Amino acid sequence: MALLTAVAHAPGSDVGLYRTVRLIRRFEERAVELVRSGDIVGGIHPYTGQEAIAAGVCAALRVDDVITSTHRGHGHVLAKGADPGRTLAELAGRATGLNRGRGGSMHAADFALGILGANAIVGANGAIAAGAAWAARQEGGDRVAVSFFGDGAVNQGVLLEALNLAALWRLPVLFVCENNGYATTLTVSDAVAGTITGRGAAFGIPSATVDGMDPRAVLDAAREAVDRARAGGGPSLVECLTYRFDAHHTWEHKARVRYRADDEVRSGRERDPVTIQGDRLSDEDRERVDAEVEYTVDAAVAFALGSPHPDPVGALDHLYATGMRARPGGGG
Amino acid sequence: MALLTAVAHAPGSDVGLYRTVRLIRRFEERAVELVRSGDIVGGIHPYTGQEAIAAGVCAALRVDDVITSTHRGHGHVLAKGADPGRTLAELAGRATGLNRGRGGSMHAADFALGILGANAIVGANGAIAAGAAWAARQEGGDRVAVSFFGDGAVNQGVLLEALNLAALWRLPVLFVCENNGYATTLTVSDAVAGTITGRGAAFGIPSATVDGMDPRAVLDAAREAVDRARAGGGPSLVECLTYRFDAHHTWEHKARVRYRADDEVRSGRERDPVTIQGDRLSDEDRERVDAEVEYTVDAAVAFALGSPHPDPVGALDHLYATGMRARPGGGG
Amino acid sequence: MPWLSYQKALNRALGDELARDPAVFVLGEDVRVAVSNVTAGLFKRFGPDRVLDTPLSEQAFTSFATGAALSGRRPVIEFQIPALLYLAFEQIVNQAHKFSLMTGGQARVPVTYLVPGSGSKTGWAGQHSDHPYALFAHAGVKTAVPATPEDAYGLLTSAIRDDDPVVVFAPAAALGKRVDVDHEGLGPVPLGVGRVHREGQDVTVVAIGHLVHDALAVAEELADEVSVEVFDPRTVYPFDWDGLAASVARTGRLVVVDDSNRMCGLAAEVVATAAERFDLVSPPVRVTRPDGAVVPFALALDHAVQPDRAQLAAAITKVLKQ
Amino acid sequence: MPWLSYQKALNRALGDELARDPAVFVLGEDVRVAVSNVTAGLFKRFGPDRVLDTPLSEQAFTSFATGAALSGRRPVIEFQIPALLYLAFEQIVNQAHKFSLMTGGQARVPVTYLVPGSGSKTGWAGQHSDHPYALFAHAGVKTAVPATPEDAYGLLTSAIRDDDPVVVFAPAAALGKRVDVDHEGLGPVPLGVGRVHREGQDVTVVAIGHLVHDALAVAEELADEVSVEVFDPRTVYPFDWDGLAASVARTGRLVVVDDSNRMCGLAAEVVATAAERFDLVSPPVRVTRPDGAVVPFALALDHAVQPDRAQLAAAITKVLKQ
Ligand SMILES: Cc1ncc(C[n+]2csc(CCOP(=O)(O)OP(=O)(O)O)c2C)c(N)n1
Ligand SMILES: Cc1ncc(C[n+]2csc(CCOP(=O)(O)OP(=O)(O)O)c2C)c(N)n1
Ligand SMILES: [Mg+2]
Ligand SMILES: [Mg+2]
Repeated sequence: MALLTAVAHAPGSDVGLYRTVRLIRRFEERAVELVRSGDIVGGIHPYTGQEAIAAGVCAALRVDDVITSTHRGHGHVLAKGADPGRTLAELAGRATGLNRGRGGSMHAADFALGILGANAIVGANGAIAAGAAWAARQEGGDRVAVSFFGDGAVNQGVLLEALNLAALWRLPVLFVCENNGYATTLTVSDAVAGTITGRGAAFGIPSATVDGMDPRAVLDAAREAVDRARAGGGPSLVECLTYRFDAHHTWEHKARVRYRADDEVRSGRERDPVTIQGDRLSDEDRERVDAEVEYTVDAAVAFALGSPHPDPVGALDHLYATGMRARPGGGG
Repeated sequence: MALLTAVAHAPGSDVGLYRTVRLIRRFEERAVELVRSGDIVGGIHPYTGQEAIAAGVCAALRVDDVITSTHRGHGHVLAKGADPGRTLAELAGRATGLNRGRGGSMHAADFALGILGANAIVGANGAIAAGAAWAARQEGGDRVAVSFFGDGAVNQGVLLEALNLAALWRLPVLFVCENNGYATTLTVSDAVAGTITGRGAAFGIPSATVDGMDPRAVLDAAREAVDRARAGGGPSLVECLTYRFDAHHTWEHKARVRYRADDEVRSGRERDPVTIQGDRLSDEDRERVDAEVEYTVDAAVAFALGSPHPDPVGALDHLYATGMRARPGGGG
Repeated sequence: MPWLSYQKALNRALGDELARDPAVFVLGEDVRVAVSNVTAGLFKRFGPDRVLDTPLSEQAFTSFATGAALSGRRPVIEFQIPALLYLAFEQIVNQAHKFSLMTGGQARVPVTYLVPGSGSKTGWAGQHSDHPYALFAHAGVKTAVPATPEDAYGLLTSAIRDDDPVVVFAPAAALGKRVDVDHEGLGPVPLGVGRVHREGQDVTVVAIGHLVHDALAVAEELADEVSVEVFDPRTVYPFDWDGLAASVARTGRLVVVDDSNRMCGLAAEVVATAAERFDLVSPPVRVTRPDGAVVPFALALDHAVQPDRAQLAAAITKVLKQ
Repeated sequence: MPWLSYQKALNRALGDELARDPAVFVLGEDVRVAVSNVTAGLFKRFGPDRVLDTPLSEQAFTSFATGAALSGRRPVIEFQIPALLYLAFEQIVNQAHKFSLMTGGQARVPVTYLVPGSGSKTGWAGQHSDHPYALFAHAGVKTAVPATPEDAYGLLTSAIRDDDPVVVFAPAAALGKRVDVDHEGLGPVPLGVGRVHREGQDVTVVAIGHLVHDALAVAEELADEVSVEVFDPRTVYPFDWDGLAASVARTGRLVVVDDSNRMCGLAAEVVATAAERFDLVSPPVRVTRPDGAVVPFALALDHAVQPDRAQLAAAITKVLKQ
């Protein structure tokens, strides 16, 4: 099997981009199965359909750059290089998970890879990324920070405040808006007055809209923004137009919520980032990557499900970074 | 003395505008004296220099329109028609004050006149005004709401969120930004990336900058915005360029904070709204208004200082609108 | 008689109040589609002027409600997650709560903040699993945590009719509870009046929200050994001190089970007031979340930081032994 | 020896830590001009990379600090008003506080939130006069309320060096306190270790922040009648339970004077823990702000909602009589 992983590809190459979108897709599909089987508790927000964005943006980053992610974060975490096995183990609440089972889907983090965490509060991560970007600049060097967020987040005050801070202080941040048309059930047109790029521009931030279904288009826009940030040119905003193929959250698979017409979903799924990028590969390359991804995801599932559950005795381990222990709540 | 007040002038007439700016100016000057004498405790944020804005905007309003004001709110409250005596009594913490002495300078309110209160939290009032505007529209009729705020407030997330809500729902709100160049000691250029009108425009809100030292210019802009709002055309933003003549807050009179060069203050005070508007009146009219204002302000001071202090027994009266009484804190 | 679920009771209370009073309106995220189910059918029935979908702007729409309330409306805001109240904390605690006093009684702010699915939702991890009712009680905002469908109906109704801001927490673990009740049997439940769910002589167990059901189960389990009275204050604030006093006067012993963090939580207040005012024959005991708890994701860990029946049973045994 | 004011002690702690550790930086509103005086001279001494004036964006700059802290910095944020913490409540309680556990120990967030001028500033009315330390203690955020200049220095120093978020409230009523102390005599004061300001045998008075001085004054006043021990926990959370236990073991009686609202406040926790764990010879008494207090503007009303010496003296008398 070593053969399958032996050939390294730059993440920004066509093969590399395909590998990433394909990995995320298959990871998410398997994760949804694990939700159905009860191995993942609490459900997930599937990233299916939006893979080009994580893949394109992260391909423009170095290992020492940092990202902050969202409730729909698996794609970002994987694209930034997290181990699929440990990521899946985290989703399944295992002791071997990225966060030792303490975070789950919405908090998956790998600080060693600059993944400062998914975040369950919409819009919360932009200011965190701004602070990380400032700290990076203080250290010297040219590291950048990326904040991923959805179209719903552009109505959060804290994110708008963060845009101002970033612009004012010319911070090396890339604000990536994944506009999938909906914040849960609310359409962008019912939620966003003006335009998303117009908001960036209002703070003097170079802001562009790109095809978020095309990994290459995203990569190009991200590279431009990252280069500018590294060169001291300050923040950028990239709005990526995309479509969420699956439910807002897996609870939708059971609930009877209807807010997207069947036609819309059908046509929304027509442009598929996996297909778009896959078509750029030879059949041979594509099959090889598919097999490799399948192997990786199989191994990830096996690793996750074979991993131990954390011991409840340590439920409050790490509550304080200093190791301070809290008073227990039981009658004792 | 009845003679002096007998002649009514439309608030939007030249005499009316002058009367308002002059009243605010003299009210503030006397209030500062009362801070110095200890009759007003806690100090005030003087509105001196910015009078044209309150006067111009409120002249465009009807009694049944509502305003929400700021920490620097006396001008708005007076211009919307509050009794100077009861306003000053509020500043002096007297039982006869607008708020029965419970609110003081930063919370002065007169609901009967549509004055929903000064507010001590910067940026807090925009969303409140939006809600009031929505409620007004629900009732039928064409009432509008005004939110006054400073240049510092445009960096508050809640205000930016409110701009979005107002634009999205086409609410009859007028957002009035009083750009006096500073948020306490921080300059606009050190605080605001992009422009203030650019922020309004980003939400699709018609946004204009006017000379905030000229009551007429402010009135014209406000009228246009109010007319649009009444006609169902949604919110507007008016940025009024102005200069604060006095301290950010009266504590500055004693403290040694330096952040505005003497030259700047001198030139900033050269264009004075009271002079600008006064020059539009005949000498006779001007003297008559001055005397009337002097009489009014004298009477206000006499009323305020002659009023009783509230009884501490009722310290928590009105804590709950339902009349519910809270448990006391004393050892009892 | 039809079985009424807790969730449906909330839905019915909203529908009834919307129908009864044209000043009432509902706003929040995804309330039209009714993602939480609590607003199911309301958009269809009452239309866009009474049921508003908001952008993800918790601060602005919370103060929007304040502004509407100051102008005579009675907004009910649905929050999808308890932590969203943190985003709007200034707007609730420092604005809505304070308007009445600060204006010398000119203003009233009849807003209801409804949180369907508070506490742990099982597997939603650190940022979605808090139960912050003590925070609002401390600030002085009226706070209800109904345990049963009929109380969910009754307390939400009273909250909407109340002239002050009221937070209503509907614990995730109680949303599925059902009761055999007629619509006619439903009515407002006053804020500040507790309910004795089970009478007993040996010990008073104070429980609120979903923990009432745990307390009743434990009381039943231990019925052969000890006679447990289960007192549900129903509102954290105002708290029914007289009701509790009467119960403790009968039993002389006190255990409080509470899903808030231990430090400065509801249980702390109950035990403190009891220590000051009541005659207890043995020291009271609290069963709570730990100090400063953050709910970890993995299921067993999530459960480990919540008060459970075994702890409650042990606490009851403890107060009886002393 | 020079007289050191509380305010100057905070200033000195900031200066010393900025000088000692290049990771430390200060941010907030008007900190360069040093409107609060607490940051006086720091901009000149340490320059724009270490002392940042922020726009009025409390939410963003609070999480900006979190992001910088996650990347190895040690931010100190100055908040001009206690209520500004409400604006950043989500960012402190739901983000900064939770990062360590949620990431399974990968993250630490060493941010200090400094509020110079907490509680009533006399005449600043409803929205500027809260003393919300119990809220942060409930949430589990470390919370210090120094009473004296040397503790202000020592606790702020420890807060900055601590690897967790810490809120430091510097009560307005304590800022002017002075003490005769050498710079050499200043040093870190550990979080979670109380201080007995005055020894006594009859009753333990727990007081924190500016109320320590009131407690000492009352103790002195009553010295002929009763021997009062004044225990200052110095940090609300973590609380020095062992220190309190030792004091109460000596005195057997407990009064708590606390500037937070009564309901679920610090005093509630102290009395509750005492009721559970300590042997008291008479019921404990709290002296606090009223439930849900909003500070009215007029001076006499402002004072009327704060705990005062007369109430404390009466409480002491009460616990002695019973
Ligand atoms: C501040 C906040 N409000 C509401 C929620 C509940 N919620 C979770 S995801 C979501 C929709 C987010 O929409 P968007 O930002 O477009 O991201 P998407 O889900 O489309 O990826 C909502 C309302 C939340 N987590 N945080
Ligand atoms: C949200 C908030 N942050 C900080 C403060 C403290 N503060 C009061 S006024 C002020 C400056 C406000 O500037 P601006 O909005 O320009 O109004 P101006 O004072 O110039 O009239 C500050 C920082 C506050 N009251 N509210
Ligand atoms: Mg979306
Ligand atoms: Mg200004």
